[in-house]
Amino acid sequence: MNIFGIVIDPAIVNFVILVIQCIVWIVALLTTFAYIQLVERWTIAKIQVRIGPNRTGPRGLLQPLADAIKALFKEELIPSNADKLVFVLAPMISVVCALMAFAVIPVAPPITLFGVEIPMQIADVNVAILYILAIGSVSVYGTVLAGWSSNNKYSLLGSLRAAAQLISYEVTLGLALVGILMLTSTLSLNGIVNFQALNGWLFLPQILGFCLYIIAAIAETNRLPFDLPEAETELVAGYYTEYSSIKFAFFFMAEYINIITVCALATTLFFGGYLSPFHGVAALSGIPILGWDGIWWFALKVFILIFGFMWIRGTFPRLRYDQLMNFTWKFMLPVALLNILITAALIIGLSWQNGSLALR
Amino acid sequence: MSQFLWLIPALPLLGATINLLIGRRLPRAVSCWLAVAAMAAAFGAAVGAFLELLALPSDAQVIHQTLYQWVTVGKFSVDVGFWLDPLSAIMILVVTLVGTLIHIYAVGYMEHETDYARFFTQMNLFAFMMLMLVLADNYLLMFLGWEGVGLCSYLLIGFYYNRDNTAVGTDEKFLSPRSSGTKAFVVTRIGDFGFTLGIILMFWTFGSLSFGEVFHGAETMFQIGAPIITIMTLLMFLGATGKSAQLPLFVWLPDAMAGPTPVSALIHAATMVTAGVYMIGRSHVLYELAPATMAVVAVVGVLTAFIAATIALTQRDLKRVLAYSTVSQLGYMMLAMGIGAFSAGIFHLMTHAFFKALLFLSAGAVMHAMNDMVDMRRLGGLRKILPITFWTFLIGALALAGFPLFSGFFSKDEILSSAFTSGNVALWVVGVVTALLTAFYIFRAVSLTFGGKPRWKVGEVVTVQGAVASELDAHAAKGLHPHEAKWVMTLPLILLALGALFAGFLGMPAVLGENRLARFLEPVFQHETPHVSAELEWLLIGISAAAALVGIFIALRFYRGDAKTPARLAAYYPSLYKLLLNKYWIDQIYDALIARPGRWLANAFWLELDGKIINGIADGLGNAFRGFGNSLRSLQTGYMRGYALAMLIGVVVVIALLVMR
Amino acid sequence: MLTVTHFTVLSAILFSLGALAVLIRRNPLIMFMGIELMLNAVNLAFVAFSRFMENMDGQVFVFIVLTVAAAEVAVGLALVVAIFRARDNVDMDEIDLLKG
Amino acid sequence: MSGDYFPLFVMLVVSVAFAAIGVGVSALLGPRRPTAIKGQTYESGMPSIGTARRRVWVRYYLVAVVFILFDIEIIFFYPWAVVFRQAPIFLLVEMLAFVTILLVGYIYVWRKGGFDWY
Amino acid sequence: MDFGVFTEALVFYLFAALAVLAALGMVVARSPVRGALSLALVFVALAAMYILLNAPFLAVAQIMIYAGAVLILFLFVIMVLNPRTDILGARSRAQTLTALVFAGAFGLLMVIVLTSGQLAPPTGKFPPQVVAAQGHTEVIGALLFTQFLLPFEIASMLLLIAIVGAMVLARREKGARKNIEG
Repeated sequence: MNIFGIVIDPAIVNFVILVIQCIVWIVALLTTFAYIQLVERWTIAKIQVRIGPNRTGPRGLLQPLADAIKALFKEELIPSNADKLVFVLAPMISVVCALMAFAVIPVAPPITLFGVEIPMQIADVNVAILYILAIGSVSVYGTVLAGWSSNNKYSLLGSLRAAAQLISYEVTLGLALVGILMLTSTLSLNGIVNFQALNGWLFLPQILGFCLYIIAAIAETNRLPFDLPEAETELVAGYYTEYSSIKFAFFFMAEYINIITVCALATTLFFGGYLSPFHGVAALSGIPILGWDGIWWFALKVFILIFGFMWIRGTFPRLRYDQLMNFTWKFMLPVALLNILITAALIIGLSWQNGSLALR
Repeated sequence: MSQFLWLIPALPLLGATINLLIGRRLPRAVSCWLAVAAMAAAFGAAVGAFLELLALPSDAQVIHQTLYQWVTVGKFSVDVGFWLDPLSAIMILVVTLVGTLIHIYAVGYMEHETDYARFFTQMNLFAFMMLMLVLADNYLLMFLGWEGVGLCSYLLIGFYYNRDNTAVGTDEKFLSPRSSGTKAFVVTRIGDFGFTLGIILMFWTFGSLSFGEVFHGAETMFQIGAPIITIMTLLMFLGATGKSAQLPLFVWLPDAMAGPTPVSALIHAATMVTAGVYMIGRSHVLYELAPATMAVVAVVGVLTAFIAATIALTQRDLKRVLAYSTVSQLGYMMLAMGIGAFSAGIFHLMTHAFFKALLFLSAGAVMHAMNDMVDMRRLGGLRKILPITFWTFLIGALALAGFPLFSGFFSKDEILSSAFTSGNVALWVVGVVTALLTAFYIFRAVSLTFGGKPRWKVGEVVTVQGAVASELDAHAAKGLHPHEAKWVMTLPLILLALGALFAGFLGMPAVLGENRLARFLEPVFQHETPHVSAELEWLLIGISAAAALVGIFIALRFYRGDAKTPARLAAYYPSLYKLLLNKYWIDQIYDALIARPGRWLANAFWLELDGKIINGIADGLGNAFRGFGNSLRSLQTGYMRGYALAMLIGVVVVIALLVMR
Repeated sequence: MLTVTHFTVLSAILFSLGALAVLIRRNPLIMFMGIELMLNAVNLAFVAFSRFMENMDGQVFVFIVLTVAAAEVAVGLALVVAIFRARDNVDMDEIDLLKG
Repeated sequence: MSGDYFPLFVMLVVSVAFAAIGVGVSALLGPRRPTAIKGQTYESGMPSIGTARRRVWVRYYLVAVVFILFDIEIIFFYPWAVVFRQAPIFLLVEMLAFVTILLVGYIYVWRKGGFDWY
Repeated sequence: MDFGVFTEALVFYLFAALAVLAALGMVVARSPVRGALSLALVFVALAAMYILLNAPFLAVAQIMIYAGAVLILFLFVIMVLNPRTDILGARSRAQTLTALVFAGAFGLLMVIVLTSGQLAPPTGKFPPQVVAAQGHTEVIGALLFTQFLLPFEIASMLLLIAIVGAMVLARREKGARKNIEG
């Protein structure tokens, strides 16, 4: 490439684009986090018939900015008998995991900018679903270490509860997605979206899997009605009782980015990802909105799902911890296996009908 | 289908596994019928395999399936493989069919038993082992099944391990189930020791244990009468005397009656005890090369038949009469093997499986009705109360007695006529006398059990000697209210009765029809039936029939009503009566001759030889080494790290040496 | 170009470090981690050989090792938990049950 | 092929940098006046007794064990699922055998009260 | 200079250094939690190695199982037990020294062996391009469920035994709860 007469190796250009892309992604996620969080406060306020943030900026629109500034400037408190290194590392692990998980989600088909084709996902890897699960399992560290390093009994219990809950629901989460893979035969998210482009959304054939996924996702993100680890009436504030300033903000950030990620993943897996709902309808195809209609459709679907999360938070009461654990181990797990069996039967039935049943 | 030969043993194994793992948690009905279903499925598979075998041309009637290589040590290699030829086909059909019926029966028989899962696990496991035994394509796998059935037999004889006595309402002393199981195990172990030696010798001689290679080697390498073959076959026959309860090792079988009756029927009458006969039939190539062994087999067989029959004359326990009759009939089969009439022996094995299982199960139905009472002196008059049981028992008895046209008649007659035509008139004479005795004792049992007037009262509480009434279970405490059993028990009886009635027509003598069974078995035994003139054949048939009829007649005369003849006879020949009643004192003789010296010897070894001499040497050596050991003790710290470090040092040294080289 | 030696040498180093952790640490949990490290080092060698031999057997083997490691950790740590609850002790140098 | 994963590496570096900068900036900007009281842990306003370095209920360990085993199951399920359409019946039977055996353990844990959180 | 080769080497050395340093950190960590954290870093670095070796499925499996499950179990055990003594080194100094010497010798020897050896020529059954085209997960799956079916089924047995063993070992008393609870 030739810029201002200097010849630059295209590999380096790609690298620079990549770095910029990563930064853009992080900034975008943070902004989304900030405003989703604001919208949630509004929504919950509406549900509970209160007003919600409305002072900072017009209608409270600058509230997130104020929160960010406050987080940066507050005094950090580290308990004197805490393991300081681990104490600082824990929120970093949480937030890095949250950011990393989103990296494989395709938010739109590749777009062309300044003559360079840019994929609208950081990495198109062919083990994407497993990758997200793996990152999810690593993010448990943030929780466990936060509670342990604080040297606070409430934190420890909160973190153990949270970790036990996370790993328990991770099993269901992992199993709930197997049905999708059986249908699409690929782990690549782009592959799954393309599959849906040809065969329609996977929401219908995988309705059971979707329900399991959403329940597990709510639990994985520690949202009501599964927010026991931070049940303030029982455990002060759970594993981040001792956290303050930016480190507290990191946990908060990680939580909301995780919500975005699980909703984005649900969109990709069950609702056709960035595809238009009218995909395949000739009359309606090709109505570009700013030429980037993929992003808008994606954002719309994700936001609808997130709004569902808020709604659930506003309406459901909290479970008891034993109910929570029983629910996943004794109910969700068998149902997830059942879902796999149903999907298998579906595939066998369909291929039998097509006469393409391969017997080995 | 031939690829699924393994299914035949695998199905009962599956049943056993399921019952073993979760049988206790399953409802009774599921657990029981699962076991039945496993057997029935095995029977179905066996029929399938049989039909496939039939479809093959008669000169190549062998299905051979190798599953995988089991053992490979140097030159020694053994496969897990199955071998289906007409002989094993007959065996699997008999085992699975009779086994299925007995399993069905057991569902009813064991319905008051809480430990049903253990029972059906062991029954299915037994069926698996038995099928391995008969389907094996080599001696080692056969030996696995052989030992496996022995184990199951031990377990099942001792099924009521917490009871001291199972013979209800009698004043006789019997071994407890525990001791009976141990006795069976130890006695058959003596035989198995011989069998093991035989197998080792076989491997040493032929370098292989698979049937094909051994038989081929025997046919090509040895002349008739080769001493090594004679020794080998004698050793293997020792195994057969243990498993098939022949002289001198038959003593365990009567005591094995301590197990539940379906076990007696399945293991100690129909299947396992015939393993020895099967083994000899399977090894007939070897046995035909050893005429001396054949003679031993024949003599042992006929003597066993005779002696067991005489003991059976005086026994009071219904199941023991049947047990001795089993020993006696096994003697007949051995006789057939010994005189080279292999297919006749297998024929008798098959008919015997039907009618003896039938007799045992009917006896079990009697016990079921009479709260486990088996002492015939206290039975009687059951004909009207248990009509189905009576008729089925009668059919079984007629078949056992050799009543013309019943199955036992044909098979026994074939053995006897073979004995006669093979030139051993002495064997034939003893055989005929035994046949008469057989007819007598079995009809004695029929009369005492079903005929006459009841020698018991309704509502009478019968107990094991010494037991207190409060120890009885609720059912037994209510006293005697005999009634016919449910259909699960009577249905197998009826089916087996049909078998006992008609199985004989498979092997009719030449003058009456055609011996289909012998022809079916011909590819295995290549046995030419000696041509006999029709007159002689008719004569022999007549003599057998007459022996049976005379025996039945005498028994019915003696025991009709409350005839005094038997008692008078017993009083007239007190010593003979005592001799028979006490089974020739064989148990006591064994105890005095073998068990007690053995114990003494063991004690001597333990206290004197081991305690003083060997320990003295060992202590001396030990003291010498202790000094040395003390110096090494610092290495043995007990800390894991030390050991791990030592390992690492060793690894480093070895790698270093390898790198230097 | 990366060659198989790059990876196997790394694997050897990690293996030695894992062995070292087993040998010099008294805390059984860290010793256990050392064992895990050794397993992982071997896995790395497996994958490296598999990749450069262009044969997948090694990778499937790693997969099985993964399972074995998980089972081993479950039972091994259960043992540690059981011992600790019985002895209230964390020092492997005081556990000499292997002593004859 | 490994090139596909390079962006993830870059993303990792960038997000770690972001987290580190966040912590660093906050540490620079925020005031820091530690006192003994501030250094205490917050336990609902009550003075803290002892440390949190105590043993906790072994049940947490059991949940983690069960989780490990099911995690392995998941990791076996994924390659299975992606090749499932190549030979559905064959693979279904294989997996049924696998899962059945695991379910025995699952039922064992259930029956032994491994999931009962009281 | 080929940028791809350069980045590969860069990533390799970066993660190799990370792995070795983290492993060292584990060996000398006083607190078991920090040890576990170091080990987690090693696992992540090894996952990167697997990606370099064209085995992405193994890489995520590595993170999921080792980092996400095995080490979490370690952390749970650390918290369940909360061991107090964080002593470094064996009780006997001589033993520690011997261990150091021989572990070093072992590493050195292995390096000598590995650098002097020659790898057999590739079989060519699964060259990287083929694996990439078919997808690593698919290749592993196809092999696992055909050629390696027996180990796969045995794995379930192993897991069953492990779960039963762990239950029996760890769960002795039912009622007694002298520890703090959650």
